[in-house]
Amino acid sequence: MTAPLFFALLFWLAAWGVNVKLANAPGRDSLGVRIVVPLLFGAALIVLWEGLVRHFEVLPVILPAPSVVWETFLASTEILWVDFQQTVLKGALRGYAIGCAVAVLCAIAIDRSAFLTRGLLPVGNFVAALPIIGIAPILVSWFGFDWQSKAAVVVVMVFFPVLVNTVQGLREADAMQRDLMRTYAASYRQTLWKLRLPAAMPFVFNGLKIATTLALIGAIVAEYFGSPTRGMGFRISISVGSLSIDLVWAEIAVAALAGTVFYGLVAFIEKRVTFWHPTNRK
Amino acid sequence: MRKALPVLVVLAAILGIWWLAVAPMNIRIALDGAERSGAAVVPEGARERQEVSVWALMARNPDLVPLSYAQERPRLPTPGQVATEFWDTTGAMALDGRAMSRRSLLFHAWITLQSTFWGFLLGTSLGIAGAIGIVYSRTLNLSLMPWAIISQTIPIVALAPMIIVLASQLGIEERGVPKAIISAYLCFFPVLVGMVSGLRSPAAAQLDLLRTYSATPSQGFWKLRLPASVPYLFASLKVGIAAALVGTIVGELPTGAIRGLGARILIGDQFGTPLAIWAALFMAAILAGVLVTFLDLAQRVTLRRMGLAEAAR
Amino acid sequence: MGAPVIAAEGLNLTFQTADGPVHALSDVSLAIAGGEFVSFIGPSGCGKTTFLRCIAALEQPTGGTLSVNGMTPDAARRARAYGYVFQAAGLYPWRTIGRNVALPLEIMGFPKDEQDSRVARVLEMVELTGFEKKFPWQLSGGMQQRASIARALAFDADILLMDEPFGALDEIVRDRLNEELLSLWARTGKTVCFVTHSIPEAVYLSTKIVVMSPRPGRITDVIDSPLPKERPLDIRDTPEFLALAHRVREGLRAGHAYE
Amino acid sequence: MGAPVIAAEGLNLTFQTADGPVHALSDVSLAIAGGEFVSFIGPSGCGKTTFLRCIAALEQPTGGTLSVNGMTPDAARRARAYGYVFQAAGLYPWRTIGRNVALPLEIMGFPKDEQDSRVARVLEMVELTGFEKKFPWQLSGGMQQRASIARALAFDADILLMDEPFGALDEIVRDRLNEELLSLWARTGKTVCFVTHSIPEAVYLSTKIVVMSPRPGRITDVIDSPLPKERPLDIRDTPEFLALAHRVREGLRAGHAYE
Amino acid sequence: QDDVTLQLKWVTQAQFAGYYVALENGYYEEAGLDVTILPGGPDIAPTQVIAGGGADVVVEWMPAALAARERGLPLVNIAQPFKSSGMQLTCWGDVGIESPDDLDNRTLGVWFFGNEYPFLSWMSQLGMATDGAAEGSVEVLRQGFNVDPLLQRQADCISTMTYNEYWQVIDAGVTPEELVNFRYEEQGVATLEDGLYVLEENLEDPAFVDKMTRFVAASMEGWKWAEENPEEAAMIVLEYDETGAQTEQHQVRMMGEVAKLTAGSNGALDPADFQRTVDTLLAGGSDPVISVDPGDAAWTHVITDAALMN
Ligand SMILES: Nc1ncnc2c1ncn2[C@@H]1O[C@H](COP(=O)(O)OP(=O)(O)OP(=O)(O)O)[C@@H](O)[C@H]1O
Ligand SMILES: Nc1ncnc2c1ncn2[C@@H]1O[C@H](COP(=O)(O)OP(=O)(O)OP(=O)(O)O)[C@@H](O)[C@H]1O
Ligand SMILES: Cc1ncc(C[n+]2csc(CCO)c2C)c(N)n1
Ligand SMILES: [Mg+2]
Ligand SMILES: [Mg+2]
Repeated sequence: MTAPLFFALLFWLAAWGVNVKLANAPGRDSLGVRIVVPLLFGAALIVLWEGLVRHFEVLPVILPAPSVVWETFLASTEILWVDFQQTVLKGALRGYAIGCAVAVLCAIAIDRSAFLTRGLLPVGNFVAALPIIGIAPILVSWFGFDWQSKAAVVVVMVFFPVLVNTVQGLREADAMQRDLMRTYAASYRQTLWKLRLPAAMPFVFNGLKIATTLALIGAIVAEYFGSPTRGMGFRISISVGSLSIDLVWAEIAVAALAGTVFYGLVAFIEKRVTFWHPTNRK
Repeated sequence: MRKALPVLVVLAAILGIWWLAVAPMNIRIALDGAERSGAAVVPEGARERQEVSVWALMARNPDLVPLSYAQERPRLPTPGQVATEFWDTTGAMALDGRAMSRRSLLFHAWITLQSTFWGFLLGTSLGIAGAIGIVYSRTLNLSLMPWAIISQTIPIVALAPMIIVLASQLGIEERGVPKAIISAYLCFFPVLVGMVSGLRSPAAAQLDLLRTYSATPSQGFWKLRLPASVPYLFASLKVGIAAALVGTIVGELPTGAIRGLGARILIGDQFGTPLAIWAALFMAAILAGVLVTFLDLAQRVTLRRMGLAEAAR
Repeated sequence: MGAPVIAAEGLNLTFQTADGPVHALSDVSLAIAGGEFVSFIGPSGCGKTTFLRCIAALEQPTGGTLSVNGMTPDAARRARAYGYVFQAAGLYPWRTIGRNVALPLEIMGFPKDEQDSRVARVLEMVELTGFEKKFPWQLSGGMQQRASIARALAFDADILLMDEPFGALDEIVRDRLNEELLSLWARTGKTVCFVTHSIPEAVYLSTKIVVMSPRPGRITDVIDSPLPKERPLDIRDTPEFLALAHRVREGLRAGHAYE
Repeated sequence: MGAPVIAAEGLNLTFQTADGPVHALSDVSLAIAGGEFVSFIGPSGCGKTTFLRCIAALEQPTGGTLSVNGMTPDAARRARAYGYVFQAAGLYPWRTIGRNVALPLEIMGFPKDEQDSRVARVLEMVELTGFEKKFPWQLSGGMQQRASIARALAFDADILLMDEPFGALDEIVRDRLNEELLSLWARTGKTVCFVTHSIPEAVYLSTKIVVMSPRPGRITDVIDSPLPKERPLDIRDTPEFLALAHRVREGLRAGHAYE
Repeated sequence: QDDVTLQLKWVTQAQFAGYYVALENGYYEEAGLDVTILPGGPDIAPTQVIAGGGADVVVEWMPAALAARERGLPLVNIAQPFKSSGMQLTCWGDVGIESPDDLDNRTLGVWFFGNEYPFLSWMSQLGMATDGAAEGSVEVLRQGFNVDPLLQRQADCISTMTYNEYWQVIDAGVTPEELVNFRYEEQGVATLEDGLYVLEENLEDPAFVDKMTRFVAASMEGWKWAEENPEEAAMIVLEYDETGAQTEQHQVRMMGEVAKLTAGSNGALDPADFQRTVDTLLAGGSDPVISVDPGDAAWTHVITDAALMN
């Protein structure tokens, strides 16, 4: 066994040991442990990766070592930032915002008609299960090369999960709570604002969380079918072509980071908004 | 019937909107074509028309609007065109006895289905194993769960070429394997999440009951946690199979367009035959529908057998 | 006692279900005068809830007539004649106790400062002053139930409909709430319809006890209580009380087939 | 009466929670002889469940001693000394009634034919013969609760721990089950620890009533019942019964601080 | 029988007819080779595949191969069946483009994935920047795999191959008169396309050299046959197209056009062409593909010499 691999395995074992200790110690539910344990786990994975790459002398054009990726990352922050703006800020976020807003509004509109709800829910459920990603080439040809087509792909991808979840959520207020509103002779709008929307929030956020990961993947894949000369999908694709696999990994790291932050943000807002839900009560 | 009617109405509405959208979507290329073959088009010249909105073009060339519905390479095909193309590459070929010819969508659906199946199998096994690990080990719970979420934010397409190369380094030449791996990658997450909630679904009192019997952990798993998780399992399997299908198609798009629906979509794009893309998309939709319906049936049968179907009501 | 506030004549209600029709109420006639405290008691499924829901216009009878304050139940609902207290407190978990109690006031468009003063007043009535800012789940079951009573009282409806409001509480808390409810009723003079499973509770609280029996749901006995309006808790150990309880139990047993 | 089957001496249990320690049990001493029927009554949160869970070794006391059959509770648990009946029937919905009752037998490795004969026997005891093949949801709440009692009886544990088993049932069904439980106890001679919120229930069933009070959970009164072993339902209208009930109520009220 | 795996640069089409013909007509078998042909795709970099050991020999364009070489993956050109470049920029005539100078301030579709280098060289030669439509600069789009951007006028010009995309534009109903083509050959920025590349280290193994010699000889035989029998060759290609989406008409025409590009090559790389490619790439604008002349190590005649002997 070579030194790098030996060290990597050792680090792995040590990290695992520490994690086992931490996870079963009295303070195991503290925020600190919740952050440190996964970080240590991730660090161990990266060290193991580095060790394996060094030990087997894997060609950097196939799988670069994390250290190399890190150097590339530092050296290419400008490119990464440009790509991040194009793909995440313009394509994914705008598409996400539009798609989610339209889906929630549609859900509210549909919800007034029991007939529409009964018709659209199965259809929506079905469409949500479809490989929508396949329409990326069509939407790129419809909406052009810039972020608009990426946003369009994202809109279509996030629309149905959010719609279905919201419609589901709007039905969530239980019969007794609705009856209560009836005994007050409350109007439709009052019932919607004061009861059904708040009660739907856990479901809406469930949809919104699913949508975050879809948004990023959609925006990146759509760039494969045409893009300006910037964007994460663009960069990943051309970097594979020129064997700059280290840059590919740097982009992947940015995507994962952006995706995690995005997801975390939505989850954070969810905790704020649905503080009252049993899963969030302290 | 009471259930089907609203769905049919919604589907009819969707078809109607689609059909109406064909005219504005295709009017430009329709007018370009008409002009080339000598028809009088207002305004003249493709470049000049670029400046005019599609609605104005339709209003000023009412006679030529029907041409939008008869384009060979439409931006948006009519439902009829898609249906015809779909039938030509499936049913018609099957009637000819060429169902499994390479030109038949059935053949490609079969290829995609196989990868989906293996990916689903692999992803589900990983998801279930992961869930068991997470439920039974605090350490795994704390370390794995955040990374499972992060793993889903990685653009899997970016990994596709590397998966191919790594697979071939490990001596796997078959290109179906990378597809199945990508498919499994997307499939495992919903199964993991669903099974974690499923395995954790037994109430504290149910667990305590087993403790009063001083049951072993494995008895607790087989007699309580596993059966209790079955409804969750099926719910996540349905999401998982859909994800596996998406994964396979994403895997087929860029990684060596050889066979499968994703490859058809890619080739349809490359050779400018939109009808082929649409037909492949419909095939993918049908495949998804069939797979989910199949699991839904399996769910109903299993839950009824287990007496859980009515209990849930 | 004047004209009946609630008058049911030959009321029928049949639910159409997948397993065939369910006769929830069959030929129910009852007159309730203003200011009465009426308890409904009967085994599970005998239609107590259904009858209350009919009064509140949450359910549409399939036969017979029902009038409330001389109008249809639905007109009475629009005139906001009811305060309804459900078995579970049913507070909205995303609103504080204060805002939960203010909910009907918001809906009925009371001005903000009147909302505040009314909330303060009814919370005091149910002894929850100081808990305005808490969320429902931070309170015990008994406190939640009192908050839901406060909510029903806030807009001063004449008729209080209460469907097993104390069913989920333990006996001691329940005793306490019973005492309070009684004094509240005595103070405000509201008409109260009260569903319960507990014989002592029914006897302790009511001026009139309606005993029901299932399949189909009908009234088997209506007992006017001879107990005085002033009722300390240990009235429950008096022979009058016990006799009344015995009569209710017999009425129940008669109508009750073992499942 | 021989040596106590369950003996607690100065038992303490403090839960460490986010809001600071909760004293669920404080200095609880109690001896229960073989064959006794002991009821625990007290307001919500006074530690009744916690005490039962300590006996069943589901909770670890933080102070004092507790012995069951002369061993530690955990050793007794391993020796399968307990049948535990929870408030909710807690039947596994994917098992038929028969297989639910067989669950402890499977786990304890009884041979198949003995499982069958035992299931048949205990189902007969609780009058559920013929329902083996039904799923729980096909039975009423009372029947489910009887099945869960059958499950606890199936493996013939000496000690039956019952935590509000009838809390969710209506009064009439409850009466019936009380009667049955009593005759079952008389027949089998098991030691029963029974938690309830209902004073009549406690008085009707028990040879010994333990009254508890909260914050911190402790025993305020232990009442040995003078009632005969043979108890028809209308014993509840006798003066002895009422006196006993009165004493329990007073004990409860004394220990009960308004929430 | 020796195993050989060939990784193509793109999907199965007449662009690679010679190899499919050699396979179908048994030329490989006669040479004692068991050849597996792997089609490419948008995300398949032949260079990466060969680095990972997924192929013995790849079809690649020289710019990408030289770029890989600079990144530490020593690829060597062992044969060059394509003599001339088929790449061109196809523009609408009606927007007023007649000469390369008219490209100023236009939107142009370009292929990336290692295929953009000739374009960048050309632009730097024209003194045009590529950072957005403006005076003295062009807006560059990464075009996808189809010609829609031109048809829908999202771009004024797009990259096409003489044997493929150009004809798709024509098939869409556009007449050749409406179009203006700038061939890279004619602009003096052509780079060598579709050569065969192997890993340098493998060439030290005489057995491998022998295997490749037989492979190149058989492949060239295939190419020759394909040039002479374009229709049959196209049918063979169709036979091997597993997607079943290619059309006969298109492949026959493609074969005809490809034959024009392979004409004049006996398989051996012309060092002058090599040098022209290197010079073009070295001139490649602000961010050139290769920064140093790779020298003659990047190609060898050893295999073609031996192959052409017999
Ligand atoms: N919406 C409904 N659809 C069909 N049947 C119903 C409906 N609501 C109630 N029922 C049936 O009507 C009968 C009376 O129900 P109701 O809820 O009024 O009984 P209850 O006396 O309140 O019982 P409990 O004490 O259990 O609350 C029952 O058999 C019940 O199953
Ligand atoms: N696992 C636990 N962690 C923290 N506190 C607990 C836990 N279990 C019980 N408690 C607290 O201990 C006290 C006693 O609880 P216990 O469940 O024994 O009461 P109880 O008498 O059974 O009440 P109830 O009649 O409501 O069932 C309560 O204040 C309760 O909140
Ligand atoms: C991602 C990607 N984009 C463009 C090309 C360009 N290309 C090289 S050969 C060829 C076939 C020509 O008909 C094409 C289109 C590629 N290989 N990969
Ligand atoms: Mg009811
Ligand atoms: Mg308890």
